[in-house]
Amino acid sequence: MASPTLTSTPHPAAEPTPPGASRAKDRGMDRGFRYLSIASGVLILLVLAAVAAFLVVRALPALKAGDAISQDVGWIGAGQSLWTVIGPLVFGTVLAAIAALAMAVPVAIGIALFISHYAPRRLANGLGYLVDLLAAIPSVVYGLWGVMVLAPVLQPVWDFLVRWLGWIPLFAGDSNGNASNPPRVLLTAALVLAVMILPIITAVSREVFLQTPRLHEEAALALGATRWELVRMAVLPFARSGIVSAAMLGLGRALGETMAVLMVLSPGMLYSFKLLVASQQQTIAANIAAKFADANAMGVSALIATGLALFVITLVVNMAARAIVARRKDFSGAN
Amino acid sequence: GSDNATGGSSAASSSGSAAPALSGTLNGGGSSAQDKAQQAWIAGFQTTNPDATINYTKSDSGAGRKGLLDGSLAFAGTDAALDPTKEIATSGTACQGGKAIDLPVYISPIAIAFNVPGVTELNLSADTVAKIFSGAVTTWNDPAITADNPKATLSGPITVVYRSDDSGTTKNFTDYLKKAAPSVWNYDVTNTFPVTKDTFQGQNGTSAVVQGIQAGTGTIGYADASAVGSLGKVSVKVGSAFVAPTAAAAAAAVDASKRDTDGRADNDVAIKIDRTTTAAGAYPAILVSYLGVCDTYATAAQADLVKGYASYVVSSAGQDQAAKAAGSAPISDTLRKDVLSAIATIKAKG
Amino acid sequence: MSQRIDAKDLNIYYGSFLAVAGVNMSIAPRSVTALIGPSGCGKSTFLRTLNRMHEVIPGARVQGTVEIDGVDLYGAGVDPVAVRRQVGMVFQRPNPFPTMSIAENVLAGVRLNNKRINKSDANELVEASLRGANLWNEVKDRLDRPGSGLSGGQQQRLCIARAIAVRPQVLLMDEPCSALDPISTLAVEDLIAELKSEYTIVIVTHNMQQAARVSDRTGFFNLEATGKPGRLIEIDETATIFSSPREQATEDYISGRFG
Amino acid sequence: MSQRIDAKDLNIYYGSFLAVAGVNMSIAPRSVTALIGPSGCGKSTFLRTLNRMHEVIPGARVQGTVEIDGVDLYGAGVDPVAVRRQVGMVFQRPNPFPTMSIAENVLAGVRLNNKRINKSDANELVEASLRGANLWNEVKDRLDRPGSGLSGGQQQRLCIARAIAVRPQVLLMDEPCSALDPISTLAVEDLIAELKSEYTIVIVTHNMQQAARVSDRTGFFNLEATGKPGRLIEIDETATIFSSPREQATEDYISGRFG
Amino acid sequence: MATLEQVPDSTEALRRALTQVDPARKRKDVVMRVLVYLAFALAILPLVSLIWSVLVRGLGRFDGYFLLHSMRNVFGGMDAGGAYHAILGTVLITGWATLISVPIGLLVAIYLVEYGTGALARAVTFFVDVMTGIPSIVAGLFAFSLFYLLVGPDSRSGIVGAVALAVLMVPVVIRSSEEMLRLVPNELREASLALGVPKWLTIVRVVLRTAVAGLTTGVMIAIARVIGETAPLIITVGASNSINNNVFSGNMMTLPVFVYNQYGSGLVACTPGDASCIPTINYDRAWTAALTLILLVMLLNLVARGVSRLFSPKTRS
Ligand SMILES: Nc1ncnc2c1ncn2[C@@H]1O[C@H](COP(=O)(O)OP(=O)(O)OP(=O)(O)O)[C@@H](O)[C@H]1O
Ligand SMILES: Nc1ncnc2c1ncn2[C@@H]1O[C@H](COP(=O)(O)OP(=O)(O)OP(=O)(O)O)[C@@H](O)[C@H]1O
Ligand SMILES: [Mg+2]
Ligand SMILES: [Mg+2]
Repeated sequence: MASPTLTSTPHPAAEPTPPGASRAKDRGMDRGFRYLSIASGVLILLVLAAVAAFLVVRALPALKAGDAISQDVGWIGAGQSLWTVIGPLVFGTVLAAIAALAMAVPVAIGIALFISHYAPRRLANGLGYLVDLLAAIPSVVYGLWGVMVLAPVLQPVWDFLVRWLGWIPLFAGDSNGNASNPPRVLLTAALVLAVMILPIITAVSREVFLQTPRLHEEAALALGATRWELVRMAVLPFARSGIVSAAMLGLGRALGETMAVLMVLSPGMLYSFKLLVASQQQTIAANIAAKFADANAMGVSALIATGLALFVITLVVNMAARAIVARRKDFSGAN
Repeated sequence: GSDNATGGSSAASSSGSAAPALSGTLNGGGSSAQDKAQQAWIAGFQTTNPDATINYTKSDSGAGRKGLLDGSLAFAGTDAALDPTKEIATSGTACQGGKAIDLPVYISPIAIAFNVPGVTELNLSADTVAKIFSGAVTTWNDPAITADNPKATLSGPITVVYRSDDSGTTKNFTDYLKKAAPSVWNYDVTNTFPVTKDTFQGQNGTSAVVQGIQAGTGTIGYADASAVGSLGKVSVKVGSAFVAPTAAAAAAAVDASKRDTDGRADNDVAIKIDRTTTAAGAYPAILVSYLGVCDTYATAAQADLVKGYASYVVSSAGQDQAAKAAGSAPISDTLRKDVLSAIATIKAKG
Repeated sequence: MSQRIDAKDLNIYYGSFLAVAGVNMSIAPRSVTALIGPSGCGKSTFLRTLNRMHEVIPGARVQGTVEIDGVDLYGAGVDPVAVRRQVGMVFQRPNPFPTMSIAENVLAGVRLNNKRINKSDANELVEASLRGANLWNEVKDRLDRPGSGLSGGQQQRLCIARAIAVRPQVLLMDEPCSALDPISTLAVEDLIAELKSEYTIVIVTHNMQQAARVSDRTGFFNLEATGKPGRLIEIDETATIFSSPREQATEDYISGRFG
Repeated sequence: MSQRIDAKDLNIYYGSFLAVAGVNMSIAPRSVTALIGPSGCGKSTFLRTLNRMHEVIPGARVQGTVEIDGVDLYGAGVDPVAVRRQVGMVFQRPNPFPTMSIAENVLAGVRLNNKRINKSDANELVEASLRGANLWNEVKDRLDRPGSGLSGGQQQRLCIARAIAVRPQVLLMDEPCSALDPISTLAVEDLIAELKSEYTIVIVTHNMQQAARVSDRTGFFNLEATGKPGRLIEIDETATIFSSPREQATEDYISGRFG
Repeated sequence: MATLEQVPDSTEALRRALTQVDPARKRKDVVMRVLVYLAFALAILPLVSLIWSVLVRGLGRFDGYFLLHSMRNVFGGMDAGGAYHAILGTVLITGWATLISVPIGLLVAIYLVEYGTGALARAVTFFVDVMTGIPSIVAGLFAFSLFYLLVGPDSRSGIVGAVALAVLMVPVVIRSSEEMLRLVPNELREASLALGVPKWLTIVRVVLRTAVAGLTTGVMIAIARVIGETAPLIITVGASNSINNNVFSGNMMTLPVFVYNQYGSGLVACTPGDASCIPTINYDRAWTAALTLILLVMLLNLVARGVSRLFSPKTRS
């Protein structure tokens, strides 16, 4: 107990207001640290504003150019303006993303349920890790795999779809009545996208499923519910909004994905619902990557304008996703 | 890590050349058709000049010309000569008060490649090619095709694979179709392939086109002959014979063509390709690709580097290197003389 | 409607951890049995073995037998899903399904087996169950409102209504009042007294006064030290346990010397 | 080492919610004061105002004065950091720093403040504090092992050692035994009895037997209804409170009629 | 009430009631179980196929030579060339992106968890979420435009790419750090504050120290998220065949762009009989580089796990 720092404890009466230099320094550090962290928070807002501002500024020339733009930008046809090409691009982007979502969501829910409520606990962690691994694979590798391994496998499947389900507009064939060969079609790209967004949807829904209050699960079980009835009674209703937001997050990812689409899809600029015919649609992100290298000043401006459109779309989707689920309460409450 | 990937030693390979080795970095870019040849030239040039680094960013001709004109590239690879009024006239800023010039360095046939099971040889007339690529002929057993290929068993729908990005290859190919099959081909000559049909597939870049042709069945498309690999190549009707896209046939077509002098300076070497030639053994669907350079550079070092590199590219050693790597046709000695004298005019500012 | 329960030589494990050891207990039909003991002694664990809810926890298992009217719940061929219909359960914290209305909550268990229960039967059942849980008068005007809008005590009685709607033989309650205010607690205690005439009831409580108030018999669980298994120290008439327990530990516990 | 504490007209708010109202209390030096009352009546809230830990919660604030030997803790220029060095605190759940060894945990109050302390002083301080917390013999061979490896009761005593290592004037304890088993509880209760000779101790407990065992004086908090503020109903000698309280509410509470 | 099943009135009836569940319910349970298992199998299929393809096609060239040599002077079908320059570029650019984003991200997380209240904190939280959704190509465009204004048209360099990646990384770092900081029990903060430790020291010495394992994992996750980005790097960094270790000037190669470029180079036209020429060399290199990239990501994962194990507080007994 002979420590000098401790024995120097001042007399009680004087103590609660010790003026010492070190206290003043501590207070200064306290304030400095606080301001530093607040400044970082503000910086984030500024960065986001800057992203939007730069995009708008660089997009303005193309937006103002009207149909004169087609003289400068090769991929905009004569007499067309930026607006006439943004339309099909937005259409293609949304169509690809929705097709991907439609394939990914049911499977992702299945996987998430498997991990959260069906697989033996010990297995579940490992399996969860395996699915997370899918998320860690770079998109360019997906592109490579999609175009060189997956596409050849899909050809007979797409042929089959056109043959038997061709009466559904989505699965209509080309004017020869076939699925395009090779299958560089939207559905192939969407399938690769679906595999890519699977992990994120799975991860979020798994998280939500695992958060189903034990109380509700036990209530269902105690009423004599089977595993599936438990899921339907307690898990799914509880997780509904979580699933929606997971899907929206996946949608956001799919909207912005570039390489896989660039490598897999044969592009076109049409408002076409044909998923199995090539050269019908193109996505904004892939179009930027494809056209950016050889764009002149106006071309870059036009591409940035499409990028702005993409930014706005993903913004809306993500905001919607966040709005649907009120953010989880703080974990950290004490007492 | 090592930049010496080929295991060569710089001393050994520079022993032959008497000229002092150059140094510095040169950024070029553009035509993807030239890419394979450029890689070969860069390798050869860097071996003799180990302190020099040449970067060639493959994108497309438009990007190369754009880069040259906005000063971000020191040289461009372009499949079409610079436009005298639109481009050369505005090159003053980027070229330090001088102007941009064209140097033809790479002559290559554009192969019309196909992938039809069991068929290795295909003969087509220019009209038939134009019909296929305009969508007028949609099946392989169309009489227009079978007439020229009595022995082949052809059937099934045709999938046309084209370049979806802006490309000099497309421009040369559509130029060929317009001039050689004027009655069938009604489209303008453009960098962007003009026909869209739901049996056509656009692909982004030369190799994607080739990949697309290869991955499908009943496909046909056009690409620089150097890139098509083992795919079947169409022999086109010239005069009364069918000519395959070989280097020699391409050289013959260039020999049959004249220089383009419209509004161009003497040191601007452009070629007006004669697509309708009937010279024996000439393959007119060719692409003449240029090195776009400035005739004035900011520093002597840069000017020397450009001159050194361009000279190496057109030298017979360089042309052989390219022929080996990319299957291109070496330029003729007459043309080489013109190009070398154009290169000699490149200088530093001031 | 009510059955006799016999637990014999029951050992209850979480994985390799023996949580409760050697329980022998007989519970008479139409009676209320209270289980008391310090925290962690295994009251909840034991209770959950009576309707095989214990198995829901990964790695949890049971040795020994639990018989209801002579049928071993853990015997071959017995389906846990069916067991839980016969032995209902009410939990510490009220847990109505938040996405369902009050009426739907009551019918939740019935709907599982009988999808197409017709409307008037359903209404009858809802009313009967809610009356049984002493809740009918308070909620009859808002049967289609969410169950989560009720007060804690009402929610707990709703959960009891839901449990008795499937007409179980036995009703298990794990500290049903510990999250409730005194008034709600009273309401539930009254309800237990009424239900006794129809069901066999086992209730876990940490409140000795409550045990004394509601139960016919009381069992005392204890554990020697953390890590050791909990044991049933003694079980007897409630009056006996609180006035003259046989064991010293019981006396120490009820006189507040620990826990 | 110990001080007198006077709370005067203390109103405690969470934002605009008045959690505790009008507390007047005097605490003698070198005594143990126990605070009891039903859940949510504001015992913890009041305790935390005694070392300005209350302020840590966003929006929380205080009206009135708390004086330690006549110095108002909430007076102008008083640094909360300095206050907390004078008034130590032990929490409901033992919370040793998981990244530190036992010895480091004891020294945390010194070390975290970036104070230099030489090795032998440090060793002395560790031993003295652990002896003070009745823990020395149990852990002296493993001072460099993680503190989280100890049993709950040992962890709690480690936290007490950590608190007394900075030599506070007053020691506040918020239900220090509620997460402990009976044996650990006893050890901590014994410790409190010893510490009393050096420190002024205020302890919150939900266990009335414990209050009766350890404290000299007992204060009873209550609240009329949820949403209303908690109030100090009465404070008196412990013996008096448990034998003949002045207020009916107190009597109801200690006889187990609610809570 | 007539619709309810019979009340068992004997042991036999009870036994029946305890052993029989409505077969329709049983069937449905089984069907759903099969579907759920199937969904999982369906997800594992592409993963296995992908890993298998990459291994089978990439292992052939995966050796020391490939890892330690660049592509300088390599052309045509030459059996030469490696990805050293691309690995270096990826490491440098991601490293810089990390250097930029981690301090900012960590400070913002600290702000949100320890200080944030009111409108600013809500705005930051919301816009961080929004930022998570920025498409990578848009981030690339942003960095490109920014440096275009600052440096001019010839702005391509590693640092531009690093800025683009940092824009993508920051929200991930914030999210995961925030989560990790919130996991630090308030009890520890209070324990420290109650000892008279000022808040900033509490944050630095207790909160960050306790969370350090989780924080590292979060950073690794963020790195893994951007290390495979291709499109923004094509726009901002370009490509090169030679080693360039200066992120502030000149094109650089990165592994994903290397994969894409090699794929884009396509088949080589070899003169028949030329044994030194490999027609598929470009695809081979693409697959090997893809394998390298995946291994790099897995390595990061392993490092993260190791670090997390090393630093994680010893859990309560
Ligand atoms: N899910 C579980 N996994 C492992 N051990 C458990 C689990 N649940 C409880 N235990 C252990 O089993 C023992 C008995 O716990 P149980 O919850 O049955 O006690 P209890 O008497 O109900 O206590 P309380 O009064 O606190 O509810 C304890 O040691 C506990 O730690
Ligand atoms: N962080 C907080 N924010 C807002 N209100 C709070 C907070 N903490 C406690 N309260 C409220 O203040 C009142 C008093 O709570 P406090 O925790 O002091 O009660 P307590 O007597 O300690 O109860 P217990 O015995 O359960 O610990 C309660 O109404 C509670 O809801
Ligand atoms: Mg319990
Ligand atoms: Mg409290």
